[in-house]
Amino acid sequence: MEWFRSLMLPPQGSAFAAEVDNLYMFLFWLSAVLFLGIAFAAIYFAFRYRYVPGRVTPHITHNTTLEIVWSVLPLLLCVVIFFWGLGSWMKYAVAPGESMEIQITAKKWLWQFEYPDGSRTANDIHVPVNKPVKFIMTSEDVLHDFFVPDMRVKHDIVPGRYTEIWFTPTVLGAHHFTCAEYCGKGHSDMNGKMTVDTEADFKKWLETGGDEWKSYAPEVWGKMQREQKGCATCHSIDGTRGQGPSWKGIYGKMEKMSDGKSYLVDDAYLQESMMQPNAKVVASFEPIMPSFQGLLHPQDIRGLIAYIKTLQ
Amino acid sequence: MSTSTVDLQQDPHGHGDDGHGHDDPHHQHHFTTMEQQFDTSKIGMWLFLATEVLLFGGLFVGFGLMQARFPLEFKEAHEHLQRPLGALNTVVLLFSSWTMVMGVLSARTNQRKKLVVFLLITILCAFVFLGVKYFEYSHKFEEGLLPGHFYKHVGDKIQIDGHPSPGYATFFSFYFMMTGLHGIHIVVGIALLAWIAVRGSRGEFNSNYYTPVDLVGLYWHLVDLIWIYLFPLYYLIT
Amino acid sequence: MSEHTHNPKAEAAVYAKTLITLLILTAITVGASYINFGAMNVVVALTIATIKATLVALFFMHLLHDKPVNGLIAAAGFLFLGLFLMFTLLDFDTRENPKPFNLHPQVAAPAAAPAATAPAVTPEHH
Amino acid sequence: MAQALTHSDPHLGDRPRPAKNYLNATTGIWSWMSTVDHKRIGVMYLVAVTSAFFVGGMFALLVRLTLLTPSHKLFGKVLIDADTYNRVFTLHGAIMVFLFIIPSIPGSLANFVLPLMLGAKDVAFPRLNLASFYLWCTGAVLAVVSMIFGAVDTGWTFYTPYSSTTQNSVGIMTMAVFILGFSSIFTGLNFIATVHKLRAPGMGWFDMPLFVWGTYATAVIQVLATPVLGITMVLLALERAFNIGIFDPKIGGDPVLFQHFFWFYSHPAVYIMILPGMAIISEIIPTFSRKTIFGYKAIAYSSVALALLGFLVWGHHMFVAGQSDLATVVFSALTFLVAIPSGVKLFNWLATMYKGNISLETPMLYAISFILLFAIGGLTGIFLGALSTDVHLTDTYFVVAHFHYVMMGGTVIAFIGGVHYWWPKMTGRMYSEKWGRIGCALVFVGFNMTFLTQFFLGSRGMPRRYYNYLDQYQPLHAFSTFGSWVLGMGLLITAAYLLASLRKPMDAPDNPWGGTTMEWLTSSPPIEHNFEEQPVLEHEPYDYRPKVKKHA
Repeated sequence: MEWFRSLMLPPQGSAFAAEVDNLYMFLFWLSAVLFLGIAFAAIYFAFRYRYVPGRVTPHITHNTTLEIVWSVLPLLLCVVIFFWGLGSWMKYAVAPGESMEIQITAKKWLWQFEYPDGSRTANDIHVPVNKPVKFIMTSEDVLHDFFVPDMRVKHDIVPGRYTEIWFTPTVLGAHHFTCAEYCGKGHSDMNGKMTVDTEADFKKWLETGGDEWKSYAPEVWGKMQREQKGCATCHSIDGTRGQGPSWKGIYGKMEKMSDGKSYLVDDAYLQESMMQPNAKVVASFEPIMPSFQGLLHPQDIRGLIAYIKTLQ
Repeated sequence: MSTSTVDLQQDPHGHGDDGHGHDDPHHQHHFTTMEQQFDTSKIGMWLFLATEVLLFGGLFVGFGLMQARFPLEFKEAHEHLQRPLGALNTVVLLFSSWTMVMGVLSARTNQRKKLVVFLLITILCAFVFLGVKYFEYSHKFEEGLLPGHFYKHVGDKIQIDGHPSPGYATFFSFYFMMTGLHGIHIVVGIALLAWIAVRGSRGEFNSNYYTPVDLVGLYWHLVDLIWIYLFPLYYLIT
Repeated sequence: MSEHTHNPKAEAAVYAKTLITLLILTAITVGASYINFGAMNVVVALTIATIKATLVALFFMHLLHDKPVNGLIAAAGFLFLGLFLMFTLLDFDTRENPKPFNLHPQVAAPAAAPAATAPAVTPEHH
Repeated sequence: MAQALTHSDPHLGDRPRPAKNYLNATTGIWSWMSTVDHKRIGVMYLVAVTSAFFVGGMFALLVRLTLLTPSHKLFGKVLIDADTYNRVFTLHGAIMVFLFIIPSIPGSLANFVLPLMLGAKDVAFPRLNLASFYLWCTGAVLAVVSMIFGAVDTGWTFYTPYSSTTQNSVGIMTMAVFILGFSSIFTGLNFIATVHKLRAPGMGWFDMPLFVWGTYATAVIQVLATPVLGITMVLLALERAFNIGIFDPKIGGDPVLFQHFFWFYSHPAVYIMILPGMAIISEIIPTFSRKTIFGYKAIAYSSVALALLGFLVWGHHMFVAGQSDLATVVFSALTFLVAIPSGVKLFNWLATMYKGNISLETPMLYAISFILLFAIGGLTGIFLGALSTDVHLTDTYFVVAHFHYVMMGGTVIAFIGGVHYWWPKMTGRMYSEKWGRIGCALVFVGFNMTFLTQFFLGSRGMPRRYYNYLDQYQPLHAFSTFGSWVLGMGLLITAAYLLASLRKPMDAPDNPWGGTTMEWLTSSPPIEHNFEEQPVLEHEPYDYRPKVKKHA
């Protein structure tokens, strides 16, 4: 029946996923049987007792036994389903003490992750396989919701407080995660990739940011970083004014800043703008860009600068 | 189908023809008797009062939860309200409730003059209440104890980064919303009382027809009843 | 119009007694507010308020002798308000507030320690 | 003086059609605008809510068309951008919920039929009835004004802090919803007073038609829940205007508290939507089965039980929203209780059909469609009530599909069925039975094409309110969009033949279906004051036994 389950449900990426799927499939078959029974009765009665002029129908007002049976049986069934749902949900609600903790800060429309060692990523997480991982989440603006379909978990992210979610990934490779609480224009673009690594790969990735970048030209890698790290949300590449200045033609230009002076946009300026974005803000823009310190590894900064150079 | 019909030509008011109210100009065509019409109006009014309870209730629930969120701020903010003024307004409203119910009694016992006098005293009480409220409000305005982002008061104990905790502004948001909504009800009440006072002085009400007096009375008592809860919640619990 | 059967004088006397009782209760509740019962302050004040409200409903609003349906409607209003409060409190009183390892000061959870860690106020607020 | 009726001849009770009926007793636009006749107000509501349904439906078709391809392109041009899309689905939801479904059956059909069923001349407060119609109109106008001022992009749920900080006409829309709420309150208040005090002589509570029971239960919710919606909208508007600090955490508020406020109304509100639908089905099934209803009391009590239980389960919208774990568990347990009365109704309807004498005219086809679609809607509700499956399914298309099965497959199907059932009474005309069946078939097929697919989209992880989606979902989205065209076609055909029937001369008999409730006693269309003679009820409703004449 695996193929049948996969028609309806995404691949299973965690132990919890199997729990959810078992209940889901039970409810599916139960519903199928009940629905077919109801549909059969309705259609069969409509056909079997179809209209004959003058026929007198029996005067059946009620049947207490039958009515008790069809009230109590569903109730018992509901009790079973409730406890089944509760039992598996407890495993979602209570995180084990030894979980690795990752902090999520969600904002329109970007996911920021912070690891215990202080490294940060955006829209891209790596987690070790078969280790419970717990996310402590908060939002900087409106409600968001961290939803990982393969793990069968989601939870709202509420500004002003922290909420928690956890799972144990069991399947290596890429899993999709996405925002499930409506948060405005970029809601449906607020998604990213979760990579489940072996323990060793994960450690290495944490230290170096991985070595995927080596197989790309710097400007291509920079282009990818623009998408992944959320630069694209505010900085256009075609000259359109966004939340921040467009990157088109910005490299090598003298820009007037909000402090009234003009500065040359060169490698040093760009690097400073990523690490301390509000030190020099281009005039007429708001100082709202978050720092990408820890979020960008050296290869990412090099790549982004190389990419911006190409946008003339 | 087992339904029979009554010939209306012979029995123009159907069942329950107990003989009163048929010639009353206030009798509406879809009611059989004046009594049925009166009972129906009362059910309608009580349903409306239940919606009022839930409308105000939402604010009470919000106030309670915010109090639990900012207990210290709320405790401190309570001190800005003057207990004697709250107590005075409570007495005024309770007294007006009594004059109201005496007004209803007068209408029901065909005492036209007493009805008008009691209604006028009730209206007077309402104005006294509003006068006291005006005094209280202007005091709050002077001190900057205002709702939401209008809050300008200085010298609050709990400060965060040099600004007063948002709990203070929230307290006064609720204070102004709840007493304000209550005040709006008082103003509407004054209009209704004036309306039935005018009709009463024209002699429109008698023991057979005094529904508007009774319904406005119920409304007025509800306004009083809500104040009975607002008073301790804002002025006494500190 | 069940009130027809009452004697108007007796009825007026009942209203007068009700008013006096309400005024006495007001005096009691104001007096009690100067005594500190600690956590019971709220209970005392709201109990007296409820007694007063009941008196108003029963006598001034005639519920005592009125058709039962009107009392039922009034009770339903308060009952459903009670349900609203009860379930909302159920949530608020049993919430857990997890904290991250690297607490960012600007988003401290306010419910845990309301005074000290209330969320920061935005600059435009002032 | 009394005359007994039997059901054996459905046309019995026909008399020469009175020259004057409620439609032509007075003429001119003003005579309609100032009417206090519940029948005319019902007709005006019918026109108004179906117009709202049309507008909301257009937005729905636009949503589906946008999602046809992941690129949202039609003939090489991007149809609408993400911002517009958000406004369109918000308007679809807000219009359908507040302007259409909530007032639909109570405002139009119940307004028309309820006093007739009770043998009354009008509702208890006719002027209030007209006032609540004008409140609806005011709300509708404000909703249109909000569209002119940039429309709302918050979703119909107005979740804070998005709704308290977003830059557009949320203020006007909350005012519209506030006013529409009071329109709904006054309708409910009117019905409760009518049911209590204006029943025909001899009609006890358990002699009332089940439609009246359902409408009564609905009215209780309208009166007790809607005020909280009103105050929620006021608080939201004040939060936006003055930062009062209740819902926005930046100024000390709690966004989850908003959800409590909102769902305390909006969950009972789904029973405001579905109970009248169930009530219509409880009328249609015995009439077309020509058999007494099975379990009258069980159906009546289950309506009331649903109305009351509906108040205890709102937290099941918030299982992953950040409410406490204990609240989540309690709300889940209570949610399962709702399944019982819903199931009881379904089984009672089937038992009524058993050994009936069933003819499949259009209203009955809609009733059977209702049973099938509501069964799916109800059963998928169990997936969402169970805690662990809900974690995966909530906020996905599974929820979208579930509530469309209940709200559209349930309420709207019942509403259309009810319009057909009472069309002869309201207009005095019979519609084309052939086109009626074609329309019903298209609606049924189109509906299932549109929404059955969405269960699969949702369980496979497609979140709701998404403009962009992964390519893997495209086939299902496309199929759903094709379904929406079939559905739209079915609804258009239905509107067309119903309107076409108005051009015919009045040909409807007083009791075309052989119904046993009092509205069939009067002429079609009824006279201005409903009955020439005050009807008196002597036996329980839905009695299809051959009659022994009791009165000489």
